[in-house]
Amino acid sequence: MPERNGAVRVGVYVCHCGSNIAGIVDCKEVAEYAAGLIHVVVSRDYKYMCSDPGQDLIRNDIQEHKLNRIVVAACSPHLHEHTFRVATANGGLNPYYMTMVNIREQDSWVHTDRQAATEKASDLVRAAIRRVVLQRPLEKARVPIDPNVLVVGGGIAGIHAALTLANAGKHVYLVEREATIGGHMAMFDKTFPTLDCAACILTPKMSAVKAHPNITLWAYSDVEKVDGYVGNYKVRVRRRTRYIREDLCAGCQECIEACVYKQPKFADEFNQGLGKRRPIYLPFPQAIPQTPVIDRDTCIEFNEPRKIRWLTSLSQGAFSAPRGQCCLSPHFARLWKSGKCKKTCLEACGDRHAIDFKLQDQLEEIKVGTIILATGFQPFDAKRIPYYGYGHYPNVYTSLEIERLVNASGPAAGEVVLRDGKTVPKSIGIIHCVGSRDENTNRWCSRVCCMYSLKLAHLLKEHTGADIFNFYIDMRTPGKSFEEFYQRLLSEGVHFIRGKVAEVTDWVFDPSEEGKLTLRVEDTLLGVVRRIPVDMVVLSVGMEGHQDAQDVRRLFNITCSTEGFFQERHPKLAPVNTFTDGIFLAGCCQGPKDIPDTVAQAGAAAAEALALICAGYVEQEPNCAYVIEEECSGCKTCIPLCPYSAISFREDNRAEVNPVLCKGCGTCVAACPSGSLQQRMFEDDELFEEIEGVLVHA
Amino acid sequence: MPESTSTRRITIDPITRLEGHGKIDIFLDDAGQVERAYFQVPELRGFEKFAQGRPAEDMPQITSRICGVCPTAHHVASARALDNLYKVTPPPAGRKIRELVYSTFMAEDHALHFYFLGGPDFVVGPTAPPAERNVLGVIAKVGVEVGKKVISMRRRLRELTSLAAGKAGHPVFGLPGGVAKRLTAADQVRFQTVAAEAVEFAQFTLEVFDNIVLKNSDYVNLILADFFTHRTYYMGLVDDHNQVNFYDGSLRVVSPEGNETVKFAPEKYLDYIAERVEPWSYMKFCYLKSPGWKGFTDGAESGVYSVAPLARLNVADRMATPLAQQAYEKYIGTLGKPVHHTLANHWARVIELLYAAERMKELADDPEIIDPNVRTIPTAVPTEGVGVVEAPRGTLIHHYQTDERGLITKANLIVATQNNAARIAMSVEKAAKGVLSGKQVSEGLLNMVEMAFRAYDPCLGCATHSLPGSMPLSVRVRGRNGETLSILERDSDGAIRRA
Amino acid sequence: MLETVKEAKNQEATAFEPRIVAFFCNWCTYLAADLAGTSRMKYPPNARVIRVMCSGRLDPQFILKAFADGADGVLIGGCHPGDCHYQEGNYKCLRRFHLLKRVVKEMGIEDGRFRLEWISASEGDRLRTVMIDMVEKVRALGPLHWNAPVEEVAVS
Amino acid sequence: MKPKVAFYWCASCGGCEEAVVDLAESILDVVAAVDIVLWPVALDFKKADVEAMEDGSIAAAFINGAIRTTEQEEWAHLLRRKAQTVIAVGACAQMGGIPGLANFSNRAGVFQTVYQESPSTVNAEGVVPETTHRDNGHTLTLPGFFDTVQALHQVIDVDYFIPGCPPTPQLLADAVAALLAGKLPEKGAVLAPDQALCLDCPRKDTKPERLAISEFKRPHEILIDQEKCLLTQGLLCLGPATRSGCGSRCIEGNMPCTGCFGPTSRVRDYGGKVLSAIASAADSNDEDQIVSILAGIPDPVGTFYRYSLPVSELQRKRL
Repeated sequence: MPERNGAVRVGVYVCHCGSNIAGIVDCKEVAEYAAGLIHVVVSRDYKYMCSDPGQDLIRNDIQEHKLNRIVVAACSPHLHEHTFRVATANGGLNPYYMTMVNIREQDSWVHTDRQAATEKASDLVRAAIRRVVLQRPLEKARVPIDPNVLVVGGGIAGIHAALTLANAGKHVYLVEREATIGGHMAMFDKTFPTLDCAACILTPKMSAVKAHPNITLWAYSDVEKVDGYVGNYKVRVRRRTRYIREDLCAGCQECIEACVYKQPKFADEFNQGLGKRRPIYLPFPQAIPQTPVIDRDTCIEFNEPRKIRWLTSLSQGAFSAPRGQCCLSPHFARLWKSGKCKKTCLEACGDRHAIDFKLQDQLEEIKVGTIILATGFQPFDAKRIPYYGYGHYPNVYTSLEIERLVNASGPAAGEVVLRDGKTVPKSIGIIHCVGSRDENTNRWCSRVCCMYSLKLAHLLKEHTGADIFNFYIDMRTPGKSFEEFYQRLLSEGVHFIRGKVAEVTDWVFDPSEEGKLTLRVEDTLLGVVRRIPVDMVVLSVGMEGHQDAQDVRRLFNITCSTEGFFQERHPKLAPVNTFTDGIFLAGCCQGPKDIPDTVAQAGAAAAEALALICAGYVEQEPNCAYVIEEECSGCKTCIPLCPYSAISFREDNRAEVNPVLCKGCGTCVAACPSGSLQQRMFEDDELFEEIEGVLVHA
Repeated sequence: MPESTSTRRITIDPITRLEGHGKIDIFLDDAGQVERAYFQVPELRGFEKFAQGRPAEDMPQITSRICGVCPTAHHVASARALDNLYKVTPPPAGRKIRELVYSTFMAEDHALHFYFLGGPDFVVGPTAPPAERNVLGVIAKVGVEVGKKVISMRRRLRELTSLAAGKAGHPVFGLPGGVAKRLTAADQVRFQTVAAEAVEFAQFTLEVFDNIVLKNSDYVNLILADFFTHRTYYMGLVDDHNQVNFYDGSLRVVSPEGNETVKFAPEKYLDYIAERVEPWSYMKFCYLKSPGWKGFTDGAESGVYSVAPLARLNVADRMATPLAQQAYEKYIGTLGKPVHHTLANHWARVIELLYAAERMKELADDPEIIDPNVRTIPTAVPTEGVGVVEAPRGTLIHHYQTDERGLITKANLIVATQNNAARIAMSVEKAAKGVLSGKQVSEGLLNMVEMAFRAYDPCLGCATHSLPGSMPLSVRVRGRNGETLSILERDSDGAIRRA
Repeated sequence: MLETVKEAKNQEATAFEPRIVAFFCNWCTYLAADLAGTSRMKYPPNARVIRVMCSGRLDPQFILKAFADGADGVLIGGCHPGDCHYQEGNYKCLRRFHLLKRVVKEMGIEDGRFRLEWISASEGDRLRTVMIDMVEKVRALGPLHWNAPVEEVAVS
Repeated sequence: MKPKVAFYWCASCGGCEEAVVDLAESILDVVAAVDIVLWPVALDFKKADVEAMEDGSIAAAFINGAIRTTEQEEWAHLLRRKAQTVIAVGACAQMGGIPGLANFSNRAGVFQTVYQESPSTVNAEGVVPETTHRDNGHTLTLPGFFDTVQALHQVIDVDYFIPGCPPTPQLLADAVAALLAGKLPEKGAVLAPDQALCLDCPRKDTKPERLAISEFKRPHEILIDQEKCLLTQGLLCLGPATRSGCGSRCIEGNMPCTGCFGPTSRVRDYGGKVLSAIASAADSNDEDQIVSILAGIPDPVGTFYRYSLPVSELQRKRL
């Protein structure tokens, strides 16, 4: 038998665990059997090995009998491996010179035949002895944690996580794709069930982010590259240029007024295309940062007017003004002959010189120890359900459009009128579960639609006094004072019809339907098919993962469910962790949830990050794979097998395992065709010995 | 390598030991006359068995392991069987590269035999001390320069094979429908250069044979000696014009009188050829179904037939290349036709060497040889296929049956030396009777017996799909009751010793 | 040598108890086995469990070695597809298993002797069922005893 | 006095001898440096002489071929006694080689196929070769034919191995040189590099870092790209698992490596290891798909154990 570290002296300890083991396994016999095996110097059986005297037994024998290997036959290693490693260490041995044999959970407790159970125990002990002889001394690796944190996404989740960490004194980089932070919450009018104004509770936090000394805010930016591992991530961020320097801009917005476009012409994204903006604009009045953006696609400085016309026709939300109207007045016709803009914005900015058309994107390289992903969701695209007529009938709206419509600072300044710009709807139908709980689109429940539909019903009634019909499949109000809110709506005289709307149509079957949109639905409570004519239809769209979720997943090397939501490490016990250490999830990127849950999760993610940062390092079980360098042929078989991208291919044509990234599954080791990859604690030769050990009768 | 595992084998009934890889037992009667001489082959590996279940396309590489002396013959025969199996025809370049490599191999192998194995008998002399009767002796006789020339010629021929076929020892280029690798213009130049030298070399070899053998009446008489003569049938591949062809064509059989008795497509071999098992040898003995097996005897009534150079020149009407044709005419002119003298194999072999070299040159000069289209992808569902080539030692037949996935269900291999097996056994016995009967056995006589089969260049590796190469010889002379009277063997120093 | 032959023969003569080597992954099946224990479930004692971190660590050499050293059956236990503690290790195991299964079968080892079972940490009962079933099936197949000496006759 | 050297062949094809002859010009140097006391293919010999020699009087015996018959076994034992160093030459001696594929069957199976079922064989009486046969009063003998093929080290203690089918002349020359210089490595070593073939593969740069195979191809099914890594073309190239030192000759021939050089020193069961690597590359996590992808490998045992069945963990098929 091969030996390392000179003569091998093994001590074997068979635990009775009171009668738990001794009741079925003849521990004495096992110990005596072991005593007769090669390399065994001491072999004892004892009542409770995990007790202090039991552990002392090991420690003393190590010193007295110069033992250099320990085998403990007792309970499951999941229970006491740590205990006996410590005991071994206390004896002055490397703790990894100890091997445990499970003769309780997997022997005495599951068998009844004393002789067979004893024989099994002996076999396992024999195998352990043969194995332990080959075991190597190992050290746990410690990985330091960089205290800086990256938060991706500036919605309420990202904002809350960033502030929590910043307040704890950690430096946070907050990266947002859009020109402003605030996310979807900033678009909402009120929040259920309390109906307090979304802006009123959100904008203070937004300003706090801007003001916070520990937060570096990069809006209008994208994460481009992520390298490294827990505690030591290297991240590259591209800061797209606004053509206005944030550091010089005072946020006076005079440049916007001064734009050569006297009237806003272009669909305004923040308002879901219901309003218009100029090429130079601020997404909304309380946007953070307060620096306007010059939109390359629509600014004359960068474009041929023809292109602009084309763009305006395209880029105006679902319902643009009649085609052609967007084309420019004779006054501008002169401008595009010159093909140049007068750059009135520059003049307006004056000697601040914040505006500069030559500005380029900026690349930032940062180092962080942990990352929180709060990239949010995308609303379901209502066009995917043609029979609801969104995009076809002007008076079919999405819930998000309504949020803007009823908002006082929205495009209609809170005046709810139809797209014709004057008619106030007298009847409104709200369809729940659009793109949720639907075999043809998304099967899951988006959790918030019922509640926000109720909220919109309330707001619309408040603004218009119209008859409101809610069409629902099931009414789901499982939250603090949610059900109460539902009851309140019932008392407000809003109609509720239980049934999935079959279609929205303008076909007239009855004079009462003239000039209206009719919803055809089976009222499952009455058991009749009904036709409800209304002026306005609201589609309560569900939540989806971002369409680029897979790219983001790859970027950060985490996993992603088929729905496009990021996978938490454990649905119950690790809901904000990912399979990649040091990367956490917050908010709707992990799954649909409302604002309170989002904020709670953001706090949890921040806490997880802080836990790592405060510890200062992570310790790793030394069971990682390693390449025997001079023997590797560079065949690359192992590289794609590693789920953690821990294996890299070096210039010198060899594979290399990053011990920090490696989680020790050993999949690559099993595959290495030249046996040049090995796994600590589970070396080939150790396992071969164990196999021989359990089979070969001594 | 795992360390030596303890053997799981128990041998019971330890059996009488044998000696060497070919064995001749000669039994004398009371009068000391040779009553019977047996030629045995004590080897077997069973390729037909473990071919079963293997993918057909692997057969060229698997069967080449039957013989490391003529791997290319098995490899190409197998590839041709695969063409037939998949009903696919290689594109011109594919076919030509195969024949080019094959000709290169034939030239190399014939040269090897003439100078290393068979040649010594003539070049050095049948009665010369055995220590000299080897390639070194040949070199001594023809001069070191020539010796170097021989060695380097062989080396360069094998390098060419490696170039086109991957390896000279166990090539990898053969696939159904063509070859795996195309030739570049540069490769072609290399082939052309060496081919030209090979032709010169072959002519030179012919001169050597001329000067040393034909100009020596002793040798000529030896060739013509009755105990080296058998009047059997002959078989070999010929092209449409009945010219010798190693790679392709029909199998032609001529009678002891030299008349064509049958000419058939290789696929039909089972209608004409059969094998017989003798309990005292692992090698099977081939014979013609008509007239059938009549024992170890020659003549028109016996199905015993012969293959290899002598036979090929007997079944063909002419050679396909000019220089070889000249040499052939001289050969026929001298010995008549058909030639029944076993030792004439050596002469025939040198003529074939010349043909191989010339053919090699023709193909190397063919512009089409570097066409990139070297393989046709098969589309047919495989069922059964037969492939035949003329190996240096004679007709080689590979026959496979497969399932629809192309996995071998049955393989049958008839190998050059097996075709000759019966005649070799006869030659040995006849030679033994001819030279030993009633005489005091001497080393010279002993070598005569040995020459009787060495002339066939028998490849027992092929014959039993086990062991190849020349035959180390030990002759055991036994009395009436089988008791051993004497065993004669040669020391490395050449002295005869009686055991 | 002949003794060992006799011994092997005697072994088979006496009542046959299958020797099964079980390779369990640390996070699912090994925990299931622990759970079966803590729940005091009962199953036959024929299996000898070898713990690896992930079924993906299983080198086909281990399985072949186990058979060669005399195992009558080999059982692999891993996490259910999608639940692997290491994301995809069990899929790698699955890929190797299917090819190895063919090899082992072609070498004359019956299907029932080599099994791959997905058993999660919570499925103590399933572990028990599998153990019972495997032992019964292998018992029915009889001894494999690959390492028992074979009498080989060289005469024809 | 020159060291005595013996060359012997067991169940082999003679390709290893050819490899010696392939030393070409430099063969004369070898002949000059040593005293060849035994070489069946090239020189006359007789067993009595070898038996007469003092034990250990031969410096080194180079033995190729597997052990298939009793006679080969006896020769192996004899040479082990007489030689200080025994070197197993070639895949057959090292691993059983292609003749080792006979371990799919046994003696009866081989005889049945060769002497009974062969379509060209006429043998109504069912004659088979016999180790001892009396033919009208003459007793003739043949060596016994074992059921199982074994590699040399399974029969006798072997000091070194030279891999390859056949080995390269270079490896042989190096071995002889090392022998003469007394520079042989530690016992049991394989006298060739200990890394896999990919290291010297002329196509290694064309292999992607993340190879995933969605369909296996058989060589005759596709036109093989002469530049690209063969595995990436879906062909079963065993290079990643196979010891280097062959000069990538098959790759140069535009055909995949079949593993004749055997495994590296870290691998016990060549087939098991190569199987693991190949299967891992199957590009699917769906069980049915995995099965159908792997079905593209028609003969796993015959392919992965092409040269090493007798030294595999299982060694032979159970009949």
